[in-house]
Amino acid sequence: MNRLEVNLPGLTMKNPIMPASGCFGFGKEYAKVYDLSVLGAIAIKATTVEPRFGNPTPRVAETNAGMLNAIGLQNPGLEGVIKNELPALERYQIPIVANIAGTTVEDYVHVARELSKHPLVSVLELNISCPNVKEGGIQFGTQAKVAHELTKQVKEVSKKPVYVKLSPNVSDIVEMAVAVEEAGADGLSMINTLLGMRIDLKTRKPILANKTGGLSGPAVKPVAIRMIYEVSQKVSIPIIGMGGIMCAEDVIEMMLAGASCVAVGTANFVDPFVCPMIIEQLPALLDRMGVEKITDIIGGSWK
Amino acid sequence: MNRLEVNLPGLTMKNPIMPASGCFGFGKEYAKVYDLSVLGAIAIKATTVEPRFGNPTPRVAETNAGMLNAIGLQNPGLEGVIKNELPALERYQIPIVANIAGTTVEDYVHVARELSKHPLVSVLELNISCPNVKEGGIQFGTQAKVAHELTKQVKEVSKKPVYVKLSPNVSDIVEMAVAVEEAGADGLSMINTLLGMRIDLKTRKPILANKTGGLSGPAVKPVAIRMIYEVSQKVSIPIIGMGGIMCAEDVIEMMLAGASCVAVGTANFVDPFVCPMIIEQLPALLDRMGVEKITDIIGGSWK
Amino acid sequence: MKKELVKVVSQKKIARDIFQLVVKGDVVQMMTSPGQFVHLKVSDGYHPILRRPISIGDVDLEKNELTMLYRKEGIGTALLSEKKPGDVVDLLGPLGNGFGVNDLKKGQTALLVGGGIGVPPLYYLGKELKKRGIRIISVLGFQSAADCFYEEKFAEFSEVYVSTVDGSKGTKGFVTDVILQNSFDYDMLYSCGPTPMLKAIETNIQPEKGYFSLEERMGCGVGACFACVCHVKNGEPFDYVKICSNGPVFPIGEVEL
Amino acid sequence: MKKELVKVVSQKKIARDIFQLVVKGDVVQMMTSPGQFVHLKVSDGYHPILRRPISIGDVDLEKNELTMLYRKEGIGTALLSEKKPGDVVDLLGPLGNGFGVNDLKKGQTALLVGGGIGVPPLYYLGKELKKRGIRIISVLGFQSAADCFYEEKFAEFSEVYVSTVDGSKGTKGFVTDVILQNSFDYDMLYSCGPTPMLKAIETNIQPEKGYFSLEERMGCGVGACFACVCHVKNGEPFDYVKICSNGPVFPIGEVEL
Ligand SMILES: Cc1cc2nc3c(=O)[nH]c(=O)nc-3n(C[C@H](O)[C@H](O)[C@H](O)COP(=O)(O)OP(=O)(O)OC[C@H]3O[C@@H](n4cnc5c(N)ncnc54)[C@H](O)[C@@H]3O)c2cc1C
Ligand SMILES: Cc1cc2nc3c(=O)[nH]c(=O)nc-3n(C[C@H](O)[C@H](O)[C@H](O)COP(=O)(O)OP(=O)(O)OC[C@H]3O[C@@H](n4cnc5c(N)ncnc54)[C@H](O)[C@@H]3O)c2cc1C
Ligand SMILES: Cc1cc2nc3c(=O)[nH]c(=O)nc-3n(C[C@H](O)[C@H](O)[C@H](O)COP(=O)(O)O)c2cc1C
Ligand SMILES: Cc1cc2nc3c(=O)[nH]c(=O)nc-3n(C[C@H](O)[C@H](O)[C@H](O)COP(=O)(O)O)c2cc1C
Ligand code: FES
Ligand code: FES
Repeated sequence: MNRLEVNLPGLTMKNPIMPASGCFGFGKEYAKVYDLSVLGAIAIKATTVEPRFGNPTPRVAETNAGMLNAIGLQNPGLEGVIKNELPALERYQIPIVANIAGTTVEDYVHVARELSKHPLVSVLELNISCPNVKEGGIQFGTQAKVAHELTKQVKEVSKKPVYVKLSPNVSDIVEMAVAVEEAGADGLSMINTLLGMRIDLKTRKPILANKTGGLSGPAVKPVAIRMIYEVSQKVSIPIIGMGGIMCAEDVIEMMLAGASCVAVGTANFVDPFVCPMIIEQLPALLDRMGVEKITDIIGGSWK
Repeated sequence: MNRLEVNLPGLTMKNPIMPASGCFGFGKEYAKVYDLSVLGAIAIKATTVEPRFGNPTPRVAETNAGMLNAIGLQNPGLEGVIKNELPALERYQIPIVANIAGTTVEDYVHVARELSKHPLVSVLELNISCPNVKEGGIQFGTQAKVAHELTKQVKEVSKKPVYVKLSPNVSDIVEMAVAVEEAGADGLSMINTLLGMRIDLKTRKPILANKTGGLSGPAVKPVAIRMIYEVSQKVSIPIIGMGGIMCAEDVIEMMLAGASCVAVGTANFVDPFVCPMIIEQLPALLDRMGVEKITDIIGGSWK
Repeated sequence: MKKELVKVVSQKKIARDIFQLVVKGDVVQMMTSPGQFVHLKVSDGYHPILRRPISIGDVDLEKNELTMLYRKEGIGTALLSEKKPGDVVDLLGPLGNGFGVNDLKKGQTALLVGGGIGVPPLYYLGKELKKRGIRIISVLGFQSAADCFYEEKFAEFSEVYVSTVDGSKGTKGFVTDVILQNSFDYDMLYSCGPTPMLKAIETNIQPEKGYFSLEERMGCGVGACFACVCHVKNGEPFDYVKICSNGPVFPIGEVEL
Repeated sequence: MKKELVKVVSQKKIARDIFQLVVKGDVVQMMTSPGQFVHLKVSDGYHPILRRPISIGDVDLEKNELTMLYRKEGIGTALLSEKKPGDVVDLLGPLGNGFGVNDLKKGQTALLVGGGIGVPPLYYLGKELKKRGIRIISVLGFQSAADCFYEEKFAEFSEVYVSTVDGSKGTKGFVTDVILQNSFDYDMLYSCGPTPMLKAIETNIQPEKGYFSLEERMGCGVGACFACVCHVKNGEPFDYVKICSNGPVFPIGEVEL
């Protein structure tokens, strides 16, 4: 028996650890650092229809126990991802979570249809924190109806299970989660980054060229835990938990809150070996807690 | 000329520093630590109609660069505050910000009417993060219409300027701010705490007896800065900024974002002398920045 | 109360996870009431962000030295245990109200009951009571022999009884077992330890007079944040005391455990 | 690339806010390409959370020692400046691609142009070029005399010219003034310094061949986060290079400054 194994729709993972989308590129950089086949899965950087350069630099800033980023979805576009990025991941024989983004429903549908056909893509992860240009810049991720509709349309074309990645910048996260579950989502990813800003005292201007950015890292973990705790009690689809995971203890805390597996983002920048390190440490931690299989603790804080 | 002086409706402050509501009791504890008359103002703990015990303990938990609290609005009630708490503050000759809370509109209106009559109360600060019992537990602070209506009714009875303290747990902070400005608010306080949770690995349960709590401290500062930056450009009433202020540099950053003065919360627990220390350090910092009057930097990041 | 950067004089492990830390500073002159505590900032940064309450274990007013005894529990006490002689620690204190040391007359008997890391404040208390000519019996409870500490120090001023849960030292069982078995004669009971122990004392021993010292997670430590309240016996539902500023020591029977 | 806890050998202030830090570790064996950098974790906790990119200033492969030169700028470098001999530093490296040291033939001339804290990587480069029999001219620009460092070290292998903005040492003005005034004869220009300086070189000096080393705020330092990109000259609008993994050194004319 593999006590770390977790099974989610479309994701058979030998352990509950995957790098988070946008924090691991398309894998090839970290592939030079360690053997990626130890990972439970990999979530690759958001893919859009066309190649994008993203925002001007500076694109990162630091905060207390966290960081802000405003990369702006830089990526080589659907074609580039399929041609140049995905093939290199085959050798690791682990599930691939393809994060997709867009500015119109049509964008999402197109990328979803194409990427979900790819044999190496295990599931789609819908990044709904992007502004919907057609609806006047409101975010797909902050209005339940809009998120519901988007999910439904993506589900209709996707050959693979669809996870919706929720934005924490909402008044009612449960409402959002229920709306996308009702639209047919197979799972949830939460949380994406919190909107934040830092101002430089010398220049007196925002540090990020984009002004605002997404806050990630340990600072946001309590918000992630709270949201996962609330949502996991109200939906019956599994949650990929993320937000500030730095060590094995954080993984357990998030799974106790209700996540079925986790994604590690910012921590990769602090320590490129963090994912294999956590995977290695988990069994001893389970022993100390007297837990046999890691799946036994999912939602343990409220079950 | 006093280069630290700031003037807001109802608040003539010799410097822009006040302790934040709930983090300074009714002043008497810190009065033993230093002379409160050095402060720009004091925001006292939320007052409700009746005395309240609040939530069961534990009521605080720690997070990376932050803390969670679930005090539950413990306070001696309107009568108790007027009789036993306010009189002791007279001797300091500084403005008093009376934070008020309730679970129905009637509660707020009653406390507002009575407290605003008190000669020592300079302004009211409406804490709208409490659940509205009548409307089924939704928060006054997460629905623009509800917040608008509450503000309007409080304004009708208040003899003093009314500041509305916004919750950051919303999809659209600008919408909330504009809604209360249109209802006649004289100013805004932002931000209240972010909803969060911590789970204890040993007990496998939430640390707080109340399960969720409000996140404060340096962890939330980037969220506060972002919201103040966005809101200050869209309203014409002043903002009392708060969220993670620990030092003089943080004060400047928040005022550059658009706050007209600031409140210091969690930092008091870390260092009871933090408010006088910041006040003392501000002039030298202004010198280094080549700023004459502190009011010159308000909104400097976007003006 | 004062805030001071006190200097570490010595740090010693004296039992399983139990450390004895001696610091030096002018603020020690104010620490004359056993049962009070200090609030320590153990890191330079904000992780952890809050101070840690630690009891005054012993005081040497001539040398300006404070002794603290603590258990390495979580991140805060782990960081504290890394402090070396010469390092400084940011100390706020003394805080709260201590035990009534003048309630007994010369020749009367005090029963000190300490559980685990509740033992420290009773040591300074015992020394002060001794000075006043009070006879002292000490009952110290631990998990097992490896966790025991300060037995010989308490022997300096009292008859000492030890209990361990696993029976590896002294009486097998709890402090209440020791007290019931020995049917001590005493005028006042002073106790500090985990709440279940205090509850057991209240229920099974029913002391007529005495003091309990309580613990709760704290924010400010000075009475301003309402983190550490507890209900008052026979009070209104909204009546309360703050453990940090009204306590941590309360007359037995005053607060709900 | 490797992650290693390297040991501080020495730390010395060598000019206003400029420190020279020598560390020792096996990873140094991998540092054979001047212009590469290392990524340092300067705190144990998460403030600051990100690593700090610092250039390889010099390498002693026999002693396994790496020399870094840095300016105390903000919180990260301030923490770094507190490290003492014997302390360890978490180092990730070497990262990125260095200068082409084999582009010149023996007897040809290299012009090294360094501005402020852009000087360090040129030192290791100069030493390596010297080994290959290249003639070297160095132009080092600083704010003022108090900020100058390593002039005498560069003199070990090159003709050195210094400029200061306030004229307190060497030529008054910028590195470009020195170059224009002296109309040096050189085959290759190697430069590292603030972007405005590189731009001025590109515009006013228009070197035919050479390398620029660029800086940008970084996240991962290994090419995974897309924090440090810049546009490519004459490329599509979405074409880019990453400064951390494709750079930090680029052939002049390849990227948009
Ligand atoms: C008045 C008073 C006196 C005390 N005296 C001593 C003493 O002399 N020796 C000693 O070893 N311990 C004492 N304690 C308990 C001590 O404060 C905690 O063990 C310590 O705070 C744990 O911190 P940590 O970071 O190691 O543990 P963590 O579990 O990481 O702490 C997390 C948070 O919980 C709080 N916390 C955890 N346990 C307790 C507790 N039992 N009581 C209050 N807060 C807690 C911490 O302060 C911190 O805010 C005392 C507590 C109080 C209230
Ligand atoms: C490839 C490369 C090599 C470098 N080599 C050196 C060197 O040898 N010596 C030296 O003194 N400095 C060097 N720098 C600049 C150095 O990284 C920054 O001065 C340092 O990160 C500032 O950190 P801080 O915490 O002191 O400043 P802060 O201003 O507090 O830093 C805040 C954030 O901004 C980033 N940052 C600030 N300035 C820069 C900058 N100029 N370039 C990139 N990121 C920055 C920091 O890494 C951090 O994430 C190099 C930068 C790069 C990209
Ligand atoms: C630099 C950076 C880039 C990111 N890019 C993406 C992205 O392309 N798509 C996405 O859904 N999330 C993206 N995220 C969000 C992360 O996947 C993750 O949800 C978030 O960072 C919280 O996890 P963490 O605290 O472990 O970093 C990005 C985060 C960072 C820091
Ligand atoms: C222990 C505690 C109690 C609080 N009580 C109140 C309150 O009664 N009313 C209120 O409006 N805000 C209350 N707050 C919120 C603070 O006033 C402030 O908005 C928030 O803590 C952010 O500032 P900080 O990061 O400086 O603490 C409380 C915060 C804390 C930490
Ligand atoms: S800890 Fe703040 S009131 Fe007791
Ligand atoms: S710093 Fe992450 S890609 Fe360059």
